[in-house]
Amino acid sequence: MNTLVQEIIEQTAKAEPQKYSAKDFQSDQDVRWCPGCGDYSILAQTQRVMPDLGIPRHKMVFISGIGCSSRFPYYMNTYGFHGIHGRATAIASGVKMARPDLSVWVVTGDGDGLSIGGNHLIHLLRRNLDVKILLFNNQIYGLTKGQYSPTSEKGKITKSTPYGSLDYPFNPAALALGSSATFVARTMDRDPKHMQTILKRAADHKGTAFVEIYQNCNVFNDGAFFQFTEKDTKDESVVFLEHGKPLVFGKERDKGIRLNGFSPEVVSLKDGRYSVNDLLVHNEQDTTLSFILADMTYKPNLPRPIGIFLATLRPVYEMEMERQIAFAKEKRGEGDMKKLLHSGDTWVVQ
Amino acid sequence: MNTLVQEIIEQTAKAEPQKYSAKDFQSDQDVRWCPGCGDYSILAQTQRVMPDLGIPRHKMVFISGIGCSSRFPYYMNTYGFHGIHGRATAIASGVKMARPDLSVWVVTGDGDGLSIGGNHLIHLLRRNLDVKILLFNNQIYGLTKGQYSPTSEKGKITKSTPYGSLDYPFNPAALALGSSATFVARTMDRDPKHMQTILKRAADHKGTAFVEIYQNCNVFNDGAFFQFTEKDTKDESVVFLEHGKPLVFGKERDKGIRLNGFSPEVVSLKDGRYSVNDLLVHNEQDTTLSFILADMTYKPNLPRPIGIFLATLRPVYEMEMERQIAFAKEKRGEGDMKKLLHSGDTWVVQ
Amino acid sequence: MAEKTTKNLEEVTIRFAGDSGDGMQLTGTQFTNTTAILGNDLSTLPDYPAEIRAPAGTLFGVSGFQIHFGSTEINTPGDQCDVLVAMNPAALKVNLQSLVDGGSIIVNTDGFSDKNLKLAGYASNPLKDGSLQKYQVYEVDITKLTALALQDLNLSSKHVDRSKNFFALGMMYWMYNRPMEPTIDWITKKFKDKPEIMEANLRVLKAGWNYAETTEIFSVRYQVGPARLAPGKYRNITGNQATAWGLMAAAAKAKLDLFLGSYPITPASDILHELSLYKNFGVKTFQAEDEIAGITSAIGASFAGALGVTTTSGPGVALKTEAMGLAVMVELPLVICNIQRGGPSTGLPTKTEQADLLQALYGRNGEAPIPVLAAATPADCFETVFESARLAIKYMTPVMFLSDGYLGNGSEPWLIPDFDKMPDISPKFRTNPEGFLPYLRDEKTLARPWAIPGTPGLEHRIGGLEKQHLTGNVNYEPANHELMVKLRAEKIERIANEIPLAKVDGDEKGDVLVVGWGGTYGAIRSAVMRHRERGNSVSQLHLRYLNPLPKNLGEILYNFKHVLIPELNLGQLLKVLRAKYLVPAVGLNKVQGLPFKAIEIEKKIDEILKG
Amino acid sequence: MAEKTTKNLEEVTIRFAGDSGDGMQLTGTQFTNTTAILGNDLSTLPDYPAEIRAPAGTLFGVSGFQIHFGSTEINTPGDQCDVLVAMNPAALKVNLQSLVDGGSIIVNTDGFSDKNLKLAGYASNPLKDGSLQKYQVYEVDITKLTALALQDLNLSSKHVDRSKNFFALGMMYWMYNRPMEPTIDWITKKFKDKPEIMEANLRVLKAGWNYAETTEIFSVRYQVGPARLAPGKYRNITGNQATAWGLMAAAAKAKLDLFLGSYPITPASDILHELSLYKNFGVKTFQAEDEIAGITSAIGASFAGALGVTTTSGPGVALKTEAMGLAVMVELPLVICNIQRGGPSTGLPTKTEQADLLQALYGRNGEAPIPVLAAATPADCFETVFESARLAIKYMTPVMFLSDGYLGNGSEPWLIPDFDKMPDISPKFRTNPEGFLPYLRDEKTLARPWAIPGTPGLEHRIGGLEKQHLTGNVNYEPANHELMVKLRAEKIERIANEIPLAKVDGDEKGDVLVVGWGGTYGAIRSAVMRHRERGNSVSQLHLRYLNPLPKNLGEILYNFKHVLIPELNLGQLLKVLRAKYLVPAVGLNKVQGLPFKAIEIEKKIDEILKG
Ligand SMILES: Cc1ncc(C[n+]2csc(CCOP(=O)(O)OP(=O)(O)O)c2C)c(N)n1
Ligand SMILES: Cc1ncc(C[n+]2csc(CCOP(=O)(O)OP(=O)(O)O)c2C)c(N)n1
Ligand code: SF4
Ligand code: SF4
Ligand SMILES: [Mg+2]
Ligand SMILES: [Mg+2]
Repeated sequence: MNTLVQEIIEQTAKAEPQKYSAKDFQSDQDVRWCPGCGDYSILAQTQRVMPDLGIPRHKMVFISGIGCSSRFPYYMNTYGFHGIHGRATAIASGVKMARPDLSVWVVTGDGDGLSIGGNHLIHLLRRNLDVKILLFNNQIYGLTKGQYSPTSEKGKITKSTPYGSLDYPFNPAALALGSSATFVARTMDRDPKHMQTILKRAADHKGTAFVEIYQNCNVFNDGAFFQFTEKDTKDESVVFLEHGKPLVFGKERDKGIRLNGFSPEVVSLKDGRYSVNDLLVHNEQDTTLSFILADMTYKPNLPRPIGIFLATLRPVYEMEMERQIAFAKEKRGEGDMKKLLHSGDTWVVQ
Repeated sequence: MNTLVQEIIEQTAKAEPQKYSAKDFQSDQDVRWCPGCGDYSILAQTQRVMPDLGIPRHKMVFISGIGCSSRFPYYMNTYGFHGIHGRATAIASGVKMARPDLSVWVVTGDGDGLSIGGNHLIHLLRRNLDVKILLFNNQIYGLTKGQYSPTSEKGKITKSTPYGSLDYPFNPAALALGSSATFVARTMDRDPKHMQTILKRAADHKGTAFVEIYQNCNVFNDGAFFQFTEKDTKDESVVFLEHGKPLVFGKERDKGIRLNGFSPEVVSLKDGRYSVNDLLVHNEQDTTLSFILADMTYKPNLPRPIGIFLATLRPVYEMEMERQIAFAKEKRGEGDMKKLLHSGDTWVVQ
Repeated sequence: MAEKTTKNLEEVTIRFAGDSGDGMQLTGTQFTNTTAILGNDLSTLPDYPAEIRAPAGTLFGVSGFQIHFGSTEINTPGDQCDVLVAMNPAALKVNLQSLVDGGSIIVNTDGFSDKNLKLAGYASNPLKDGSLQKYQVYEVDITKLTALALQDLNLSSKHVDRSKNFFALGMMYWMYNRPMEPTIDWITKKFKDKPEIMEANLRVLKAGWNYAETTEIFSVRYQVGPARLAPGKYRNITGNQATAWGLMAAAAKAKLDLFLGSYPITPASDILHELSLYKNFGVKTFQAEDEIAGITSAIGASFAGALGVTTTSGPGVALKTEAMGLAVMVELPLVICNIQRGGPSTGLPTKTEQADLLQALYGRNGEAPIPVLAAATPADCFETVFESARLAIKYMTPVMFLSDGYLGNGSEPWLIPDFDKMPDISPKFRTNPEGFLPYLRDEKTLARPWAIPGTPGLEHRIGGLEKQHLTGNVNYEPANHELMVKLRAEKIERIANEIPLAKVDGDEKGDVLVVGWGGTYGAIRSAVMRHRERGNSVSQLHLRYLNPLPKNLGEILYNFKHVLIPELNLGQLLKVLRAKYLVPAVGLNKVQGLPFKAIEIEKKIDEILKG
Repeated sequence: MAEKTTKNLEEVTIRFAGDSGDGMQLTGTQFTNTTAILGNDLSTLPDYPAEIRAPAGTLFGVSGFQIHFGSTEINTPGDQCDVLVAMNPAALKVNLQSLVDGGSIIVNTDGFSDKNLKLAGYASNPLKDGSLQKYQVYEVDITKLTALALQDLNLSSKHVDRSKNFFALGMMYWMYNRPMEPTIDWITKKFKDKPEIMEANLRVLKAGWNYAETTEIFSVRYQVGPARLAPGKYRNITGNQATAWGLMAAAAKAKLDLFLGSYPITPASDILHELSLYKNFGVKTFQAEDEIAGITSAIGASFAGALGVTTTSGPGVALKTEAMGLAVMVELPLVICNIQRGGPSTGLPTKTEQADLLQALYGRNGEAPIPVLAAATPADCFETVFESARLAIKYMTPVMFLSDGYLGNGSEPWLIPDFDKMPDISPKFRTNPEGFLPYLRDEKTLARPWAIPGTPGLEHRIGGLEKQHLTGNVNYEPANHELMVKLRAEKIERIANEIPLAKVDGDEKGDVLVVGWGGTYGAIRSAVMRHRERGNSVSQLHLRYLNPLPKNLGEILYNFKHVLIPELNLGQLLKVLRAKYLVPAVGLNKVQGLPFKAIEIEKKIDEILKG
């Protein structure tokens, strides 16, 4: 039995592809973030990348929870769903299972995605539906006016922690890897080019893509990531992960990451003791390595890894679901409600 | 101001320590698990270990959610709280913050702790309250009569998945490590001695201890772990993690785990190519290593690691909370409600 | 072979009882299906413990299954049973009080070991101490006879023991003149991969029959003729199966894919189990990580153009209330099935209750009205859940469908509906961008358009913040908020314009009107019928629609001297009707985890009539 | 220096309005505190957007703060304002309709750039096109004057701009004869680490005052004498602060540690913020991962012997309903604070509403009754939440305390209570193992004993499954379940035996009784007073206890021809009272995210009187 949805899909399949510009992805709603908020850059990069994906705008759905970041869908001229706090990943799962033909994006925050929404997130990651997750990490609750979040550094003074927070922060990349994610990456609001490449890679990945985006909340947590994003400190504080390349960093590219046993350490490439050949070479497909790299995150005297930690393939949930349905139809024939009603033990009363 | 609770604590502090036997920890309730259920063994080992902890029975609290496993507290002659589904870890957090003097144990299942309760679990782990978590993993929903769980192998045929489950299972150890847990271990219902040592170690750990226990549900998932628990296959399928010792296994102890780059591989100790000195040596305190070992879990042709993956120290949440309170009292003096009411801008009407 | 006489019976109630491990549910189900096929009217009541397999012989481990069948109209599982099959002392102890005086007891004597007697708390053996005098006791060593029948098969004693319930079944088949074929077929199918088990069960079944046929103990045999049911093709069905099928029928008639987002919970899990069997119908079942993901994934599926459904029980509903509010705000179709159980909190998971009505009506933050419908009998779940889905689609709203453990697990014969005659309930997805506004409402229903992702030119955004009338944009203006709150309420109220008027069963005016909802239907009907037979002016009104209520309900209530509302709660519909119509209705309330007995309602009516 | 005349006023309402970035909330708060110190009675209404800092100049970015103060009794923030301070066109556009005809407008002319006019949707400049004729308009180039005052400080223009609100404040201080000292002190404390900011703000504040004093534009100056409040020591307090302090007072009087398990949510977050300041009181605040962890951790804390509290708003309550059921079952003290906001779903986070009453009463699965109390005014939150805690401890039950955004953020002068005279509400922890049974109830209150971990010999286990009477063991027996359901209900009902009887404000009999609950108190009081002044037979009855209801409520209702129930919802208390007392009460319902204006209620009463 052909459903109404299938009819729509088939009709619109005929419509020949459109060429889009970033502008085509801007909705008619005025953007309500604070002037200077890092969210603006993320919105801009996303709108810039979308046209390159070759996906019709009407096939795209942006789904979010609650938070400043979660206002994102209102500003995208695609289908959008501003859900309830923490549930974007669950709503998105339903959309994707019902409609594998759609390109489904989740926009969430460190509170929305990791605090109240942590459970749906880790389950989506292990299931590996083909959903793209953009987690705006500003290490604070913005919309509720500045309480600490699950990624805030320990000891953080906020409205709810005047004596400093006590919680050890999540390392989102490690949490995602621990949840058996197939694609895990990290980028920054203030590195547009890098963000664009990462967004493209996420879009191309077949499966759940988890992208943590360092985002500056200039009202309640200004400068949280300046060490990694600002020119004067960035080169020394960040190591970019590039597949097949050794982990080199520093203004003069004179430092590298070497594995001492299995613990990463910084070595100088100047003093002649070590050369590039001694350095750890990144391999996106190695889960073990991805754990080692993610584990560098909060380690003092190690640069912050930015880039793609892991990009592997595993069967995609909704595809397997479709396969089971196809298999069942083949094995038992297209379901027939009338037949079913009359199946099994029945009897007739005259 | 001295609270009523403090009074009770002080009074009972005087009571001199009692010598207990396992029997002292058996409650008057008849145990209602199915005959042959692995839960019986876990209950027995726990009751055996308790007397060695030197903690008065009345200072112990067992807290659970809902599930067969979660009936556990009823059978322990301590304080107990059979909570609601998935929330045991959150209830326990409240108990421990309110009463650091208590020994708090959580008993949960793979559904209770990893499905509906996943979020509270990962947050408890990162906060590192001094709570002991026993997760009975039978890779099934027992109490609701046999649906697959977040640890069930993919493709599992159950009441809710007649065509086989589609979800990739959680690796509880990896998830715990990804949540920045400080103590992560795995043991088995059918290895009483090992379980007892692990339970003791967990009890001694200062901070959250996460213990995954392989448990046989002989009614709905019989034999799920027999490969690791039964004599004929155990030696070849399991590698026991011992701090400071190389990873050797096999009936003749003739196999070992070696790091190839950073990927574990099985090597033979017989063919002369490798000796024990080439093997990976376990170090409980190394987080990076713990990830590598946990990641072995579902890898084919690698033995299943059993034992303590990680045992490190990080400040304990409720202790820090007490410290802040002590600090505040010292800095501002013991709070005085009357003073507070009259503080700040006030005026008098005649 | 012994002389046997045959007696005719109009109706009879049998209860099978034993350990949770004894397979009493299976025995009962088999007896039920066979009885249904014979054309009897019937009603069943499974009654099992919350524990999976509580230790053998204990009181809390007893599992029971009661079936009431006859050649007359059967509305309840029976207030008391005429025959009790007790596999051990605990089963006897627990169920004796539900046996009529002079009733028959068939006991498995082997089960009456000292150990079991002690576990059941018997000081002395009731089979010996004469405490069962007022009953007819048939002592059969079922265990030994089963073992004998299987002697040469050298099965493990565990397997031998497992098949003894078929011996009891065989005896009852003989006693009540039922054919063994249906069960024989079932066994053959079920165990086709386990030939020795199949063989064993078949043998034991027949052994039981032959034992009853040949031995002296059973001198009479009973004949229960077919019921005078409306002509047509019938099947036996449980409430949960009817619910699953009703949802599938709705999806088919709506030309939508059915998506179920659910988390297992007693007694609702069987709907998930049933639906997951029908992948070839395109049914998508998603066992979510929790109830919140269950409902929110279903909302997502509805947004994407599927018929989103979530199934659960009280504690699960509690967790879904925030998301229900979201569904109210985004105005998408959604069916929430609550198979009620004993509460509060975890309560009594395997027992039945009706205490979630007020939660269904009011259990959300803010003004968030939704339609609420309740099924009256197991088979009625099919039509009621279908109707729930129809309203959800037509009015773009979440709808709460209420069933309960008694309906969900209970069964009755069902006149199979003519699927072709069922209405087309397919929505019109919006496709024309011309003048499209996400919250431009249908003039008649006030429903907003359903515009699904994938439709060119209809890109739009919805969410849980208050929406601007017509555009659906975020809007905090005072007047707009009040307008939207009223529009959402009005939309639900307007459903009353199309649903059938309430119908009184009996006289339109009179002394007592008994108003009910949900699973109390059968018991109320029996009680009211008895009073009418006794010439009393008593009528019945059973509500399927609890929100909105039928337009004519008020007038009807005013036509009766007394309004009685029996509920398995402390008086929830009572509150609703008193508030709305200011009628001095009174309640009959039972909160024991058990359905009403007809006699309980009958007595209460007597009291009222006496005044 | 210009001639200035001074006029006396009984009361006046001022509204400060500008961009969310303009610091209007701060300006309003400063003016409020100073006014309080002067001994005026007052009531305030902050009104800000859901966005943190919506783009400058936009309509949705407007943030307002209204204060109504006087020498007479002040019950509401004022139906309309007499003076509007508008920092830009958007602020004018949004707030003009709340200004009385002939009222004064003080505008920052610099804000009226073409860009801003366009953003506000003004076709022409209202300052020029004569559309403001019916008002008194004072044009002041606040921005320029501020810049001038700071010239030599070479601050960033951002900082200069940030301090212009103090100029407006200075002017208003002069105009209404308020001392600058309190604000000067505040600035000095607040910015002690930022001397240049401190200096700037101080200068600008004084500049504003001097400007008003010296220039010609303001010819009159107003005098508002102190109010005739009951003698005693006063402070100004908001509802959320009063709630936090009330909980602390309760813990102190109960000799328990206060544990708050909470998750941030508007408008409840400030209670979490406030309580986290008092670590030296031993207060433990836990920002949980979600609302469920918030309440369950609080339940755990109560089990362990603390006073467990959780604070939230509607959507959070929805998530807590399952755990509330658990608290009902395990019978532990727990205070759930719901600071209501506009719903359903995420709704209108920063607006006020009363639509969670039915959720509070019925929003749980199964029969799970809990006491529900509601505060009437900001200061009343202190006493009401204290009482909630007292009942929770005495009756071993979760209690729902209802406040709302209007009460939580609003403020009023508060006669500081005599802490020593407040009752000792400390529980008696069970310590004697002799005859201890976890569910052996107190004969009078039916409360079970509170036996905390750490007490030798009282080891016991509780949980969410139905409990056996007395022992508290898991029990599924029908009779026991019904008994426990009734005992739990009876326990809550018995609270009615000790709470004060309902008191009518006005005649005990008459034409109209206006019944209210929660934050509508002030508006109802004003409306009823006006009618009584007009000689009409109108009385007021305001309920703090919504469950159980005061015992005498029924009789009182029957003594009036008409019962009117104004609510900021679609009629929730209305349902409850109609159902319980079968009185034909009618509702006045407003759902706009705003509090009632007295005039709205006054008019409705007129209608009723006219009949
Ligand atoms: C159920 C529920 N709980 C709490 C809230 C209040 N709330 C809204 S957003 C938010 C946190 C936002 O933090 P984050 O996800 O980091 O987003 P950001 O504003 O920082 O971008 C909270 C607690 C809510 N809206 N709903
Ligand atoms: C809120 C809620 N949802 C669902 C259930 C039903 N339920 C009870 S236990 C359980 C799963 C138990 O699985 P697990 O935690 O693995 O425990 P096990 O029985 O296997 O030991 C479920 C789904 C419930 N009691 N409460
Ligand atoms: S509060 Fe922070 S995160 Fe939110 S919009 Fe403003 S700057 Fe951005
Ligand atoms: S169902 Fe499985 S887990 Fe539960 S008690 Fe029985 S054997 Fe144990
Ligand atoms: Mg954030
Ligand atoms: Mg399990």
